[in-house]
Amino acid sequence: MQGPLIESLARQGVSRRTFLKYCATLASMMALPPAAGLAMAEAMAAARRPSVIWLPFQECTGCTESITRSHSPTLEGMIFDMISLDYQETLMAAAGHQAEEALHAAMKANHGKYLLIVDGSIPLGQDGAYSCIGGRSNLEILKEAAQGAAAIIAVGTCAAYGGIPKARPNPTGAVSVSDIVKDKPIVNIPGCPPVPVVMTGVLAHYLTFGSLPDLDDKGRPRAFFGETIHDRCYRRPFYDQGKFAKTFDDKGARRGWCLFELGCKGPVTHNACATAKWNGGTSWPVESGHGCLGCSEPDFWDAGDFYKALSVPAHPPTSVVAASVVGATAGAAAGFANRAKKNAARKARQPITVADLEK
Amino acid sequence: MNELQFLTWVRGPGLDIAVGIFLLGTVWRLFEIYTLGRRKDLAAPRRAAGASGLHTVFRRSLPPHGMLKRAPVSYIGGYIFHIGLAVIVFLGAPHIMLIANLTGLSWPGLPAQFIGLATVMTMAAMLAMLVDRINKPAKRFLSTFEDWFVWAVTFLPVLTGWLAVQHLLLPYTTMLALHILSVEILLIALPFTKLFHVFTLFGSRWHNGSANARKGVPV
Amino acid sequence: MTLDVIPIHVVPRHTGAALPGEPGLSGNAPPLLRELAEQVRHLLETGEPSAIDLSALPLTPADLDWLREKLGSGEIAVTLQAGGESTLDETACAGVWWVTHRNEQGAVASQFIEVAFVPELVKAHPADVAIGRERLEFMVSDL
Amino acid sequence: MSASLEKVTQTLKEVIDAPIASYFESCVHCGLCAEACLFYTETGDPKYTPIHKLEPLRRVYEQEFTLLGRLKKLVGLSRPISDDELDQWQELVYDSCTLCGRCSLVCPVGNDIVYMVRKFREGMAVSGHVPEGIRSAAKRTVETGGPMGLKWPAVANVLRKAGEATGVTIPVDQEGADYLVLLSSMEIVNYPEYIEALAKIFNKAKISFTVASDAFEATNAGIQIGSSDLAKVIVSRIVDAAERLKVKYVLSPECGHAYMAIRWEGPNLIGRPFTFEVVHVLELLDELRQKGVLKMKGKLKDPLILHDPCQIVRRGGVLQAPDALIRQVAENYIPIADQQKWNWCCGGGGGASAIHTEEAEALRARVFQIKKRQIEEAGVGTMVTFCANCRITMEEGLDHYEMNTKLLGLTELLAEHLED
Repeated sequence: MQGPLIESLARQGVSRRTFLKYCATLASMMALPPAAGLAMAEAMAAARRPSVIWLPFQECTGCTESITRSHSPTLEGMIFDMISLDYQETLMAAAGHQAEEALHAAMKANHGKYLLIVDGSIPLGQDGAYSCIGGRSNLEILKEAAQGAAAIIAVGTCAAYGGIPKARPNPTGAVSVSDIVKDKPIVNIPGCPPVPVVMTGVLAHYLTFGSLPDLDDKGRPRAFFGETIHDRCYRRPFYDQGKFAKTFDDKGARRGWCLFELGCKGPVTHNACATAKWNGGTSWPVESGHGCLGCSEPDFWDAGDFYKALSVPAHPPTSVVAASVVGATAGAAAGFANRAKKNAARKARQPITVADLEK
Repeated sequence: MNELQFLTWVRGPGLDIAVGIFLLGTVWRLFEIYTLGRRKDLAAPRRAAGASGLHTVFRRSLPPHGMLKRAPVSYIGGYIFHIGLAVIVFLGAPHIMLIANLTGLSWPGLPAQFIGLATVMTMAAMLAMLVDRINKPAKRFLSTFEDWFVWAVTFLPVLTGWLAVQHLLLPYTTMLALHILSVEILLIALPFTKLFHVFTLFGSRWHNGSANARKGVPV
Repeated sequence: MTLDVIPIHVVPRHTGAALPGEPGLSGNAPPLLRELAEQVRHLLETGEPSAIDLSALPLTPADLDWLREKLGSGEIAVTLQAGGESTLDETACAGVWWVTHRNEQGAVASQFIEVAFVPELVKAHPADVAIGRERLEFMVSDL
Repeated sequence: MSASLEKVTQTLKEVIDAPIASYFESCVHCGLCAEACLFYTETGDPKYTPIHKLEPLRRVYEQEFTLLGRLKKLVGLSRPISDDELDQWQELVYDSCTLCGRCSLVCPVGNDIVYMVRKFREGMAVSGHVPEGIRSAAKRTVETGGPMGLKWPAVANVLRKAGEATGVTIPVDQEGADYLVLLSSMEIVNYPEYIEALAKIFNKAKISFTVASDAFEATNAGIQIGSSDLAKVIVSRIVDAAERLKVKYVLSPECGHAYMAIRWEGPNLIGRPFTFEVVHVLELLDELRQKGVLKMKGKLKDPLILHDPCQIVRRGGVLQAPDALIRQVAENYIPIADQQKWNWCCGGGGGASAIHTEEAEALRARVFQIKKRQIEEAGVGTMVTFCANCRITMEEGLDHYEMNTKLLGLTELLAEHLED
């Protein structure tokens, strides 16, 4: 499957116009100027496929599912044709020693040029024994693979920020890719799972412009993570009007009012769900009536109850009774001491006479 | 610590600490103040004090005779910022949620735009009060570090809340966390600064009102 | 089991009355007409096409309806079947095209106003034309 | 700590109570009390802000009764009070505070500031941080019976003359009389007309009254100086006389602080309720007016305004009587804007008029401007009042500004127009 992308797409029955249209939409989603769609299409159509190595660590394969197994064949899946996916455990036919050989061959052949995609966190506990492939720890594999990579794409919240494995009490000592690799450009595409179009957007950008897209302070492409779910939410007008669903089956819920009070984490979650949507544009969590869980943010699992509004305490204040009792006791003690002091002053006092008026 | 962890901390342990200190301090100080007691007035009253203490509690909320003209900034600014704070705290949807969560009591709120307007007016009034404190000789003369500190501690929750909602200066998550943190600082400072007048003003007005009512003077 | 078995009651979004509180005009649409006028002038002077990405702008559905109505409809309406339906409609202002891309599920994927003599997507690419020629020559040689 | 400071702290510890604690905790430093104080409004000097006059008291409260204050004192954030400081505060607590109580009326958090000044003076008095003028007045009152050193033979002489002038004999030490009449030295010396007026009115109303030879003096310099112990000595004379003579009422003269001392402080000073009632002369007159006993003839034509003495009206609660009475005898009575409980002090109350230092007198003249403005704004040539101390202070003020405004006492004015 060598040769320009457009040819392989054509073989699969994808016309040039379909591709152009897709690129226009992709450019729009990445907040690139409309003309970039055409440029992107031309660049990608003619691009040579870069070698890509995909390493799965402590993960659930949900990210792979999200990106490769949409319910009907889509361009997200097909775009993988523009890369040479040399190692992907879930997808590759090879197994065992064969697979390991393929990995090493690809790393050697494309040293310094391949893209490394990682999903899953890396456990550090017990010398990394919690997750090993072919007898080698994830940490060891990552370090080796990272050395020859041109850039690393951390797909999913686990790879980007540690994700669910890192949730308290973090039994495996899970960390993110960026906790380990410090000397390579890393793009984080968080989400549990991440929005597929973000992945293709980043690849398209890399192929078109030869560089990684603009990233925010958490290593996420600004084009997709620049705004919060709340900012782009179609239910936002209800928030502004103060109309909230109070339960999942009340009048407000049926009318599609804001889910803030039901614990929606949209206001603090940066992701593209509200615009890119899921399942080929069918819907997304808030549209289907459930608040955002905030899955694309670091440590979202430990950020308080999923069903508690952001403005309420993460848990009921535990100090109320104790503080009141201690306060009352301390206050009463101070009160007694003060009364005693006043009484002592009264007893000790000598009535004053005119003579006392002199200094 | 990233901003979501920061937010989680201020919503959890931070709030616990602040509410704890606030309650402890408030209960303790109320005891400390009101257990000092007072001597019974033995003079025959002109008329029974009755509910005069309560009358004074309400009457003192209005500018006394001729005073509005003498200190317009203090009164108008004071009204706007006290009422503004009450509107924001008790009628802003996220705040009602908080109260409902803590007490189980809930009521309808006002639209976000209205709360936004109230916030801007409150901040303007507070700035005017600050300028007045700097300009007016008596006020400036009385001012100590505590006065400037308390002004800032009161202003910051309003400012950070507004910045968070308007998405200004810092990302929403950070601003929201700062907003909650600033409220926690306010809670901690309240029992130990002049902010404690939110409680003692009732006692003070009551004492003044009932003592003078015995003489027959409505104050 | 097919989807029909599941008792889902689908309420089309735009047939009923507008949802209470649905945002009306935001005031962001009128400036776009000015921008379009500038782009059309540029097209006439240099021949370079340009476009406005409607999904990237803070426009409410009411804004889009207003724009659409203002621009009116022209003589050409192109329908493209490529990975879902796309429509490229000329507006009453020649050279201004209203372009809507839908995906396979029929949802709007992106929406543009293009300023061009002919939208890029409508033109056949030389490489595709070359393939067409090959096919034709093959047909001719077969005659 | 010096012995005198020890005494100050001791005394203040005793007087600080829950209201004072609540007041200090409530203060938000808004400065509005300054706007109600004539010493601030007329001088613009912020040191005269009422709450500032209590700063040493506040620190004693904070350092003695709050945990935080004790901590602050320990680490040096809150200075202990010093003799120098009290010296400095003497001017603020005596010269520039007349205990008029206007500040207590405007404080938005409801602080009764004048209540605190009165308590603070207790501490100032025990350590001798008091102005010479008030000190000697207090001494004379305790030692000789009155602030001016007046003795009974002289008083008896004045009473006899008044009796001759009116044809009404003034009973002395008569047991079983309804009213025990108190006088102030100032009235005896400067305004004997008051005594004549009173005799005429009692006679007309057919009310029995008496004067006590050992308790004729109503004024109480112990209250002004701020010493409850001395004030108790002085007030006890009246209580003893009233109980010995078995009177139903004790009649306080016009004098403001005398009324305050006997009516409101008296029972608290001796530690038990009185067995008699204390009545201010205007209350009695208004009651007689309402009963129809007090009939007037002819009215004064001159346009005039009323000066409401602080201790009788705002601090004493005699709110309605003065207005009703003045309307009986004045045709052109002009109510002023700041009247009744909102009146402005003459500038000499609370003992201030007894301080005769150059600075104190200059200050009194300065703050008299507020009365001057009131007179000028009303455009009148006559002002009526019902407190001998206000009258003397204002006469000094009028002299200072060379105004020819006439000052009249309300009771005398009424007596002049009494129907025979």
